[in-house]
Amino acid sequence: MLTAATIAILVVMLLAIIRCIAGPSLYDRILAFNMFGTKTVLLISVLGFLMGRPEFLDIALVYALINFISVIGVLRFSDSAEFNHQRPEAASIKKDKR
Amino acid sequence: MIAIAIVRTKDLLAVVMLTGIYGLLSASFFVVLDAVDVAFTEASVGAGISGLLMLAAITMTGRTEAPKRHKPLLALLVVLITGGMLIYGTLDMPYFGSFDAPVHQHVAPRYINDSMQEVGVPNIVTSVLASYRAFDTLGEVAVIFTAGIGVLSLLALPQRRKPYLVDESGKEQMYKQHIVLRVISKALIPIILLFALYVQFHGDFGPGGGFQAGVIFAAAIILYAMLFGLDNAKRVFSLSLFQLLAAIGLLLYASVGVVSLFNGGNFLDYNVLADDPIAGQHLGILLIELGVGCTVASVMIIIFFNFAGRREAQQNGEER
Amino acid sequence: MLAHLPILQVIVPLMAAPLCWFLDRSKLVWLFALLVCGFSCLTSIALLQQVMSSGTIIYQLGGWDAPWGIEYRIDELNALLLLIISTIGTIVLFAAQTSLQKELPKERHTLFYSLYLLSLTGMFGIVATGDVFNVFVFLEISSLSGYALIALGKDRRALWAAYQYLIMGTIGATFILIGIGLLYQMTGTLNMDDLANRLAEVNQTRTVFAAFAFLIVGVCLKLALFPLHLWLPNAYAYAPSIVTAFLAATATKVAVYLLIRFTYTVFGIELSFSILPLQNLFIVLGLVGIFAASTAAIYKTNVKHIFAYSSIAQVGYMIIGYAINTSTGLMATLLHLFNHALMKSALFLALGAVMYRIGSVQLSQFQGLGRQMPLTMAAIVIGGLSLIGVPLTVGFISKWYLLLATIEAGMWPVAVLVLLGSLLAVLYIWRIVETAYFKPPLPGREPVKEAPWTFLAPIWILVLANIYFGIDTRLSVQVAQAASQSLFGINP
Amino acid sequence: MNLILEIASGLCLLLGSFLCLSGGIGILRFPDFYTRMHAVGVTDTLGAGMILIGLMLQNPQGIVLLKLMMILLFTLLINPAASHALAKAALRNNLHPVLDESTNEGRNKPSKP
Amino acid sequence: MVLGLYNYWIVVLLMMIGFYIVIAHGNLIKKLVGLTIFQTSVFIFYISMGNVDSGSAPILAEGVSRYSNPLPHVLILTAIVVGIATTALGLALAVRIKEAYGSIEEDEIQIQDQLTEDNSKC
Repeated sequence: MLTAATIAILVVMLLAIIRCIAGPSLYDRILAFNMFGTKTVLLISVLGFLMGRPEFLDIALVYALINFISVIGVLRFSDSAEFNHQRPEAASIKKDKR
Repeated sequence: MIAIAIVRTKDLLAVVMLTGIYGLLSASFFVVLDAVDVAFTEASVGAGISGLLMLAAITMTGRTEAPKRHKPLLALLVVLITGGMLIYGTLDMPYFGSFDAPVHQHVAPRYINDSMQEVGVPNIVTSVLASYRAFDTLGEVAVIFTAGIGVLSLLALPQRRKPYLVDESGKEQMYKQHIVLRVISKALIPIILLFALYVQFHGDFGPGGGFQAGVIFAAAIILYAMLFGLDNAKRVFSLSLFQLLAAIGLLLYASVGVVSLFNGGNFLDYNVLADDPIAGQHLGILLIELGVGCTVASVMIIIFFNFAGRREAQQNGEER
Repeated sequence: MLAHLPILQVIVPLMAAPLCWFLDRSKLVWLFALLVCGFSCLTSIALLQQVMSSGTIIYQLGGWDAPWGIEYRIDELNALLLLIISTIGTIVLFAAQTSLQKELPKERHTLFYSLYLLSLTGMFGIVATGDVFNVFVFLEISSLSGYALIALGKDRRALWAAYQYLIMGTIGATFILIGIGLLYQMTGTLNMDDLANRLAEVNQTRTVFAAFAFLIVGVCLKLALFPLHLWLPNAYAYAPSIVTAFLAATATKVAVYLLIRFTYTVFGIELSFSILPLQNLFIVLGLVGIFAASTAAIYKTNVKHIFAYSSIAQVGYMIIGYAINTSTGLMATLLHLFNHALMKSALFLALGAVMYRIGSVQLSQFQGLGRQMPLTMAAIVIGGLSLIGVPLTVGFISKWYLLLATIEAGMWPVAVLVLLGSLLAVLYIWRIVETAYFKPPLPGREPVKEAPWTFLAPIWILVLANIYFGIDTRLSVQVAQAASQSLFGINP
Repeated sequence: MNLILEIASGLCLLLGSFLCLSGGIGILRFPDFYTRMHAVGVTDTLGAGMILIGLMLQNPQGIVLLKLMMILLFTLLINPAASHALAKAALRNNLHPVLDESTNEGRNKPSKP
Repeated sequence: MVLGLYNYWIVVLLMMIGFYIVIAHGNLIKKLVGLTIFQTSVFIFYISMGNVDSGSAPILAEGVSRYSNPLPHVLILTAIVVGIATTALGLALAVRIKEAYGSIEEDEIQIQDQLTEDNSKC
């Protein structure tokens, strides 16, 4: 059962990677990245059980946190990058709304 | 694995995200190969911190890469030679995973068999890291410290004048959009900090230790800084405090060594720290892990704050 | 406490670096750093004496036996290197305070001194250790601080130079890491002495050859051996003058040390020279390096560039001496290490003095300086003569031994080429002398004063050492001889 | 008792795997960002939750259970928040959902990949 | 026999990719990314070296008799730290270069440098 879960997760990870590489917009990529992170967390926890040493869940925990932080990071920084460097027109629209 | 590495396209932001994935992937690879401590570190560093730093740098340097103008034939040649050399070298290697390889026969068995008696810590990686090869780790802390100073000397801004009043309102607007995130993070940050402490002190028994704990700690504070603004973060955790902490961490580590010198042992010989060698080892490992954690966390924070501070200064400069 | 000298050598500057942050005032930090350097200088002298009288010192860190723990192993070679580095470090630092005032904003001074001390630590660590992985760690300390120090230069090209250096240096370090990994794979140990013993069994395998190749290429990247030298000239030219003087005199020396250590001690002479065609390769590379770099130096207009290229050429001499693979040849290399450190630090410090006064080191700016800064220019001239290898200077001694070694080994063409290479040095030195002494001062420039004494004192200490060791060769030759003989396993 | 636990955990794992897989296919096959987000939502919460619960049933004791609960809590807290922020950011940057293929073709220009 | 080494070959391939990015690409950040990949592949190489068939993670536990080699893990922990330090410093340099030159492409910087060089000559 655990093996089946592992394989399923691995396949999903692969799909997520494809989306991350192909993803037409930036946000698709972030989405895929986020999903990939969650799947890694799952993979690690399942693997821990598979290898019979479930105390390694610490790593999974760290992954979950790090994943969250990096998604937030990407969002925050991509925001400012979009606004201030790449797309002046978007920035001006924003100002008008204010 | 390979597929990702190859497809690194021109958009640097995507590249950075792919790097993050690459980090996660190689970390899971490390787990498969039984290297839990390494996986721990690689996850927090490869996927977390280095990605964040790269992002921070990219926002300052622009996102797109210019197309190449010259044909990199020479580079290809060099790379092929190197790769060929390595393949050539691998031919005589012992097979992957075989138990008879010299690697597993010469030095390592003592670590595995005797470290419990000699050091008294179940996590062999910790005992090797912090006791047998403690000096390497001291060097590692010094490297991190050097990087901190280096970044500081490159990016530090002259004394901050009064905060820019004009931007405050704009910033507020920006942060309001993240209200959900802010609430969630407020709940999460204490847990993360607690978890970092757990990792710090649990390193003797499970994967973890000073370095990983330091990175997690730093990540929590970076999260705070990202969501609540750098100025707020600086108000809570001042930069000079971290400078102090970084220095103290390194000093703590080194002075453990010096104390053992004065107690009549060699440098970093923990046996002489207490009456009982095992107790001495425990004390020594605890102290130096603390030193490592201190330095790593504060240097990471220093580096990030400097990047982010630089960025804000740039943006303010541009808007005027 | 005497038994702990090896570790004190490394640990004192390491601990001093963070302490710098607690001292606020620039001058205070300088004094403190100077004190620390002076202390490590004394330590290294004491170490050298100990080694010369009682043989190799072994110090086990953490109290663990050698292949399990890390050990420090100091023999004549290490002790000599430690002495060179600490002495040069101290003398150069003496001038730092004055020079930095002009070249660095005030708030960066403390950081500068911390970085300087860390760089020193890294080099001591590389030289003193007997563990290959420890070498890598300390190599990174010294190079990271090196990048940061170079990037402190005023010119924006300093940044670019530092970046290039970072990329090249990291590739080099990673190569070394690969090499160490391959070695570890074949032997299961990281201790140099242990490695040497265990490599004997497996030294015919391809893995060991690959490891050898990676280590050598990695070290040569750091060494700036001819085809891999591209990072060096700019890095030296745009770094702050003090940094240039310090790095030029020490960084490449440490790399040469690593090369010697790896080939002679770890891999053993037999593997390094008789099985692989290393000897011819290195001699050719060394010669090409001498000629290409000297020719490039002739056409440069920035004096720092000139001397940087000359450094590459000098590395060529060292490599030739090393590749001859005789005791005399190695001795010549070691002598040249010592001597080159003396002359290059003197030269770059003198350039620092010029920089301090006129704010530029373009050759055209040197016009008339011979009269206006007589002492500084005299130092440059003597240093230059030493580079050429005129009798009564140190340069002569090492060239002399190098020639002896080539002739001993029956390599006449090499000897002739080495001499010709020295002639090229005459050309570029002459250009500086000509501009400084025989051209009128630049019109419209305020007459320049002589450099302040904080510059002159260290410069002239180095210059006098240049001459002293050129006349009285007993000390340096004795040590170099002992070191090279111990590497070849000959008991004196 | 043990057998029941075993079966339950197996079922949970299988269900979780299935949900993950369907979500994975979804993220590839769905036409635009917002629908993909739905797919991700399914895998991230329900799929992950199911797998984690399955694991919990495998070893229901002590610190392991605690850690698994923590992970579950984190995923449940973090993922919706992240998706929310993501959707908001995407909308702000003029990435509109595809409502009808034929009429809205021009509007779904990716905002500069 | 070849199969026994497959792991190393994957590593070598990764290494080559990373190294290629470092040498061939002109963008400074990209170079650093390449450097990270290069280093990570070396890490994987070390770790796979320390792996033992049917071994377990080197944390002493009851009922486990065969552990992987802990030494490479320790070395790589150190090396990862060194790697992040280098990356951070390199990024800082890249940022400063961007400020000073207005570009992070290798060619453009070299052209600009050439110009300054020429100016100072005249």
